[in-house]
Amino acid sequence: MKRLLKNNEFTVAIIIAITWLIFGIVNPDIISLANVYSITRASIISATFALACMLVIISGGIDMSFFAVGCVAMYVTVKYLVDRAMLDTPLFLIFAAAIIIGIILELINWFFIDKLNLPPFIVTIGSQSLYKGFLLAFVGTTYITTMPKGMRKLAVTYVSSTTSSSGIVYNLHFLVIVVAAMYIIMHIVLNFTRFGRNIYAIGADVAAAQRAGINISRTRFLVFLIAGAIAGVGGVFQGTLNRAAVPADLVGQELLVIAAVVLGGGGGKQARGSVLGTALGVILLSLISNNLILMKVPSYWQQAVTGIIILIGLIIQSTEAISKL
Amino acid sequence: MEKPSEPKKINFLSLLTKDQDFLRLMTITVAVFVAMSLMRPKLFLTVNNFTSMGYQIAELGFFSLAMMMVMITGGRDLSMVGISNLSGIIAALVLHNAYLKELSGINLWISIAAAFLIAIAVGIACGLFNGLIVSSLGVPPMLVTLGTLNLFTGIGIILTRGEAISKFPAEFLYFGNHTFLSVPIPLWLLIGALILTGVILNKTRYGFELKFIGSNYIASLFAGMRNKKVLMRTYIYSGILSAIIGMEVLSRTDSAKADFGTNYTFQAILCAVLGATNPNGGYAKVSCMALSLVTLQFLSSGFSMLRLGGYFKEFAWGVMLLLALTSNYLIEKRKLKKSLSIYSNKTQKKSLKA
Amino acid sequence: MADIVNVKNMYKSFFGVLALDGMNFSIGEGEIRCLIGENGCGKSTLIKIISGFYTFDKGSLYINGKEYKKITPIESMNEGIQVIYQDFSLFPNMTIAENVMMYSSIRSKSQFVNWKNMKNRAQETLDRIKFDIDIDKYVYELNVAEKQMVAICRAIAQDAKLIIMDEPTTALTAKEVENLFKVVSELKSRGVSVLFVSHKLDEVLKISDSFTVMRNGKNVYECKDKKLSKEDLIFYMTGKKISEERFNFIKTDEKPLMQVKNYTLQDKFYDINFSLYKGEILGITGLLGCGRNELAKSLFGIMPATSGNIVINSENIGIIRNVQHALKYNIGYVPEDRITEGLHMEQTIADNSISVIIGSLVGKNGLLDDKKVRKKKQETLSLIPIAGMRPLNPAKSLSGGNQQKLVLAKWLAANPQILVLNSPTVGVDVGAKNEIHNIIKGLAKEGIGIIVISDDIPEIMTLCNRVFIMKDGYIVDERNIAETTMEELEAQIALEDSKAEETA
Amino acid sequence: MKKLSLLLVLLLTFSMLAGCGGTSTTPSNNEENKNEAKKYVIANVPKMVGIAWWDRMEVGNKQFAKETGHEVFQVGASKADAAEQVKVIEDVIAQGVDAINVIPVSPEALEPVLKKAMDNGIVVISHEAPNQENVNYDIEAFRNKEYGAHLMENLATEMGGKGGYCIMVGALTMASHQEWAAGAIEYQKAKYPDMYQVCDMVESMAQGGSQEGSYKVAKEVIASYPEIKGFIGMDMTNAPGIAMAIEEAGKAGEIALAGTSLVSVVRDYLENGTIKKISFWDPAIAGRAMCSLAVKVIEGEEIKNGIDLGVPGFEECTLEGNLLVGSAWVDVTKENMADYDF
Repeated sequence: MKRLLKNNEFTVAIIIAITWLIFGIVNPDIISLANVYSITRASIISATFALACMLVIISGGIDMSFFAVGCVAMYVTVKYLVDRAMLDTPLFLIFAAAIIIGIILELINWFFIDKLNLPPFIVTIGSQSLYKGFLLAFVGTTYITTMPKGMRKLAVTYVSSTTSSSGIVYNLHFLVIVVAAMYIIMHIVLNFTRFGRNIYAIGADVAAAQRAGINISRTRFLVFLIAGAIAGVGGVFQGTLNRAAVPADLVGQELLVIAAVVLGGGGGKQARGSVLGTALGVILLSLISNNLILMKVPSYWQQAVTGIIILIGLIIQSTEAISKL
Repeated sequence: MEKPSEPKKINFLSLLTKDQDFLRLMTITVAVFVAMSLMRPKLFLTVNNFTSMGYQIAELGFFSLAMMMVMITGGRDLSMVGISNLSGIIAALVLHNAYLKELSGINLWISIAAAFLIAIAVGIACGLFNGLIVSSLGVPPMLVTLGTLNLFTGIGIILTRGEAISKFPAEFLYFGNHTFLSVPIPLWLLIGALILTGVILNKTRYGFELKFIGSNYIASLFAGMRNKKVLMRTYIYSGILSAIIGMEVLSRTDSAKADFGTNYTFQAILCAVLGATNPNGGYAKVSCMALSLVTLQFLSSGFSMLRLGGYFKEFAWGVMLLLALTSNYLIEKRKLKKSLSIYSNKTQKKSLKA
Repeated sequence: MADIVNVKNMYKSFFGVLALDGMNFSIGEGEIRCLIGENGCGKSTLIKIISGFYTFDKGSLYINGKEYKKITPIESMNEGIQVIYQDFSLFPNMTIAENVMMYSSIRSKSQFVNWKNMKNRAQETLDRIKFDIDIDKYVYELNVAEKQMVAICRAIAQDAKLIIMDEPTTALTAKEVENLFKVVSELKSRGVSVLFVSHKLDEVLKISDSFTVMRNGKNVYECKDKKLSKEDLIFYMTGKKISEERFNFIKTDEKPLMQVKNYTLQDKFYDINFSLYKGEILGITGLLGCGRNELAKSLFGIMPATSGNIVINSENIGIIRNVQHALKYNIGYVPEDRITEGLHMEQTIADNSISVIIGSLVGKNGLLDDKKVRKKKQETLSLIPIAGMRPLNPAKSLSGGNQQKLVLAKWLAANPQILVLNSPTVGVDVGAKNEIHNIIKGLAKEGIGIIVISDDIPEIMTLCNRVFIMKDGYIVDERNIAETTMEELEAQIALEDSKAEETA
Repeated sequence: MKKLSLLLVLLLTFSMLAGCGGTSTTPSNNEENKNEAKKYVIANVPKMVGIAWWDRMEVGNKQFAKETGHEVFQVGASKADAAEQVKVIEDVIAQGVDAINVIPVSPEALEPVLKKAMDNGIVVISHEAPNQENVNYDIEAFRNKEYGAHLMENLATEMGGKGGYCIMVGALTMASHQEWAAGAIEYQKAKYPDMYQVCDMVESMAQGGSQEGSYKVAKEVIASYPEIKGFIGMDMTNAPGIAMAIEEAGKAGEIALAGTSLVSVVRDYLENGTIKKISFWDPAIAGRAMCSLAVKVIEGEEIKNGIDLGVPGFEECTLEGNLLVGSAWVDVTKENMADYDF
């Protein structure tokens, strides 16, 4: 029990429970299966990218470019297919192409960070600007709505649905399951494979990891490779759910995703980020930002309220941290 | 042995290496300047263009300075733009009133002065709020200021219902839209802010402590520095800079709105980092910042002249940042080799003696 | 006895700097060897070559009788060589079990982690050296001694034949050192060799079977028996005769400089009473966790006491509330940990030197007075000469001993009347240690009242004129150095400790 | 060295100051151009670049340039932000163009800089900013209130004149969206008393902008106010987001949708019937109209009521003060969508 209380994930879970409860008192609809479906659907994108971001953070770095990477991967792929009228391309090939592009872009980051030993924050700020600029300046700026058929089908694939008393249908989106699976796989990779443990090791202490015989460069290479792949997948998810390929759509909102990872206990000197924590962080932020209308918060007040809730969350977490001492 | 002369020589050498940041940036700046001048000589090398750049540079300049100061502590201030807009809005309420009442003469000037004071007071209050949370809770400043950005912007939206407040007395507009001694007033403001920040950073106790706290928080505590106070002051200073530029924007655009300049946060980080500020804290240089600003402005206006969209600019900024970093890496590497070989000569002599 | 490692006529240089200059070295099975030498003599290069992190230029390297032209870290580990670095190289974000099994798990080709198996094996290893702790604890929750035990367990877990320990006793208390030596003897009886790299000569003399002394990249002395005095060792290390004289205190003022009365910090220390005279060096010793650290910090206002009273120069000032308060009464504090608490490594040496007195350098116009700043920097840096330093280089460019001198210098600049020194020579090599001791004695002679907090008994013996022994937060004994011996003092501490165990 | 660096900074500052100083009279450049070939340089400054709407305007610009031989170019920031737009206009003024066609992000914020442009003898034409003061003319495809009312009419027809609806704007800070909304609400109150707003206007921007934001907000609105029967989406990205939310809630056909968008953006929803009708005006035509007007103004042609700008929808414009209004909105349904393939 004592260990549980010390646990960051547990703290976040409690914050979520309390927030949910308070929201539920104001509007009972918020505590319903329908709303769960709806929040999970709203979290798909940030959850996917948060996974990539978390991986990099655990390895001791930071990535500010994941949205740019995802957008480039998705847009370039879709544009290529649409321009050549290859709309029947199977879904897995689309994912494969986006993943490859994502990997290449993240490996450029890796090169600067690992090979040139440059600070990750600056490198990825630069590469974010570069990727986004490249996409819009040289690839295209148009909105593509004639998406490949596979993506269109994926967009309306649901696993389960529920109809609320007022006749509104809520669907559990198939991608929620995919994302959940990704989280589970990542959890297994991080906790039960040598590679996963090596990531934690280099995140905690590079010199010690080197002495332990861990190949730092290769581990980082794989980290960025996986992060790139996830970002590529996230990009395709974004295009799919949007049913349109919009260049550089999400770029500029990285900090919200990073905030989710950090809220979930990632980052910091101890590099104790966990998959569960990240998931909870994402859910917490989605919970806040997707229920304000249900809470009947006037639209003019929403931004201020979001700010206040983030601050309160931080304060609760920090008092937790203080009481730990 | 010629011992006395040796230290002097060494001092000079290490100074040179210290200032490599500056030289590198200078090279980039000159290169960009020459490139733009060659590509669009008739447009770029004109008085009009320089005046126009003079008007433009101040906003990013102020935000970058504010970001730089917070970065020295190892933090980031994402709420600057929010503070700037909020103080602009609150000052605008006062000024708009003055406009409606058609105040003139002394009454008008009193209300303009009041608007300035109120804006700065709002900046101080917001900065204080940030500083308090950051210094007392020990949570990552980036998250705190992300929260307060939402809060400050939100308050701005609540106050204005999202609409712009516009129409202010002409006397007030003068300050953002005219020149003094042929130099745009916003540029004077920026120069003032640069000098002031430079003085604060290099010539005051606060600046000294700021750099020390940024490079080692605990050791500063042990050296009797006033850590919390310094952190607090830094966020307040950032708030004041944001408030002043909020007033400048107010004057330049004759309006205040909750969502002006949202792009600046990111650009300011980029500019500060390009200007040799260490994002982990402890080191920054105002002269480098100034160069970085000028370079970005050259690029930005230059690209407009080349009729390339905003995205080319972003692309170029990214490329430039990475180039600067890489060159830094190469220089450091060479320096390391050199210093080691100097060292080797020395130890070999020593071992000969022994 | 077969040699585990045998190094012959080895050369290694970095960018033209000769680090190893014809080094010869060997260590046999079940041998406890001590490798000593001043900083920069090539010890760490030798270790890194043996453990595979550096290649060598010339010479030969035999490990377990097999010649290696080049050895990788993995090969070295496979040959049973384990290095325990000063920082232990543990991963704070992992549990003890995982840390203990980390290396073996990396070496085993398995790509998966079997937690149950790992825990079982870790527990077995811990049991082997009777180390009793919950293996699910995270390493960041452990204290230094526990961390070291974890590091040793990690080495044992891989059937190490040779364990190299870099400065193993630096952060340990006397009791813990004793414990460590028990473990080392245990290892020896199993045929494991141990190579100590240490500055603490007195301890080293006790445990080692043999010595190798290095200077300028070669071994200048090797000895297979214990008939070597500390003075001899120092001579071989430095090439100079260094003998430390005990501090000789002459009371100049009958009035105490500082009186500490009933000083108490709840849960840390209680009822501390003592007086400090001008020019006196007062030692405070005791085991880790006895409250000495907290007492030191509370005398400087970092951890303000909860009750008590301090009188300085007959002025009653109550509790020292914070650092600024301490500075007001000219109290200086040299912390234990230079890297995190003492210096600003990224800032220049010159700036570091004035970091304490920066407040006094503000001119009339509210700005720093450049002339004064420059003058002060020069003054401060000339207070304690540091050989070969460049004032505009960052502090991290200095060696450990010189860093400590810089810390001292920056405090001297503040003209303290009372200096609290917390373990002033941790991790500093013999030559520099001696220099620092002389500096401290010199300061006392100038009339500064000094409190030295240390668990290094020899250091206390040479530095102080009086010593207090703390236990469980109380001062339990006071001794006059002139009337006691090192053995007596050590016995006293150990005695207090065994009592504590009885009562516990 | 320190001194050297200081010197360099000073030098640079002075070179900049010197650049600013001196005589600021160099419009001679333009005059020369004029006499040479009577080819004008027109800068088009949209709210931002990189989205379909303004890309379409660029098409119109290019067409105009090709037809007339004048030089028209589009520059803009990568984000719809007033502060950035001011900077772009500063740059354009410094280049000494003959005319600026601007679509303000925030009309009020541009007044001072546009005044400066006009003081420099540059012709300024604005669009989507009927109250802009410091312009030669503002040209509108329609009256904002009428457009709002038109959207409401479309919605009401679909809803049968009954039930609750919700208005979504790109951002609460967008002036034209606010005006359309005001027009729509006014019209509804006067003509369809059985309709009502279920909630205040909502914005898609706060949720991350674009389509995803619109979708999330729409979904929340549907969940919060199950009785809702219709949406109006003002921003180009609102309609597809709302349509997606309606489809997912299983309410296609039950919840009506009217709004502004482009065919290329909502093609799917028009095809499958979730959206019956969208409205817009062709940015390309607006762009051409602006260029054409600019040239007329530069050449000193008299602008009077009923003027023909030579592009569809602007054949007979009404002039009110400096506001020139055409009748260029277009309704697109499944049937005629092929005609507006952009």
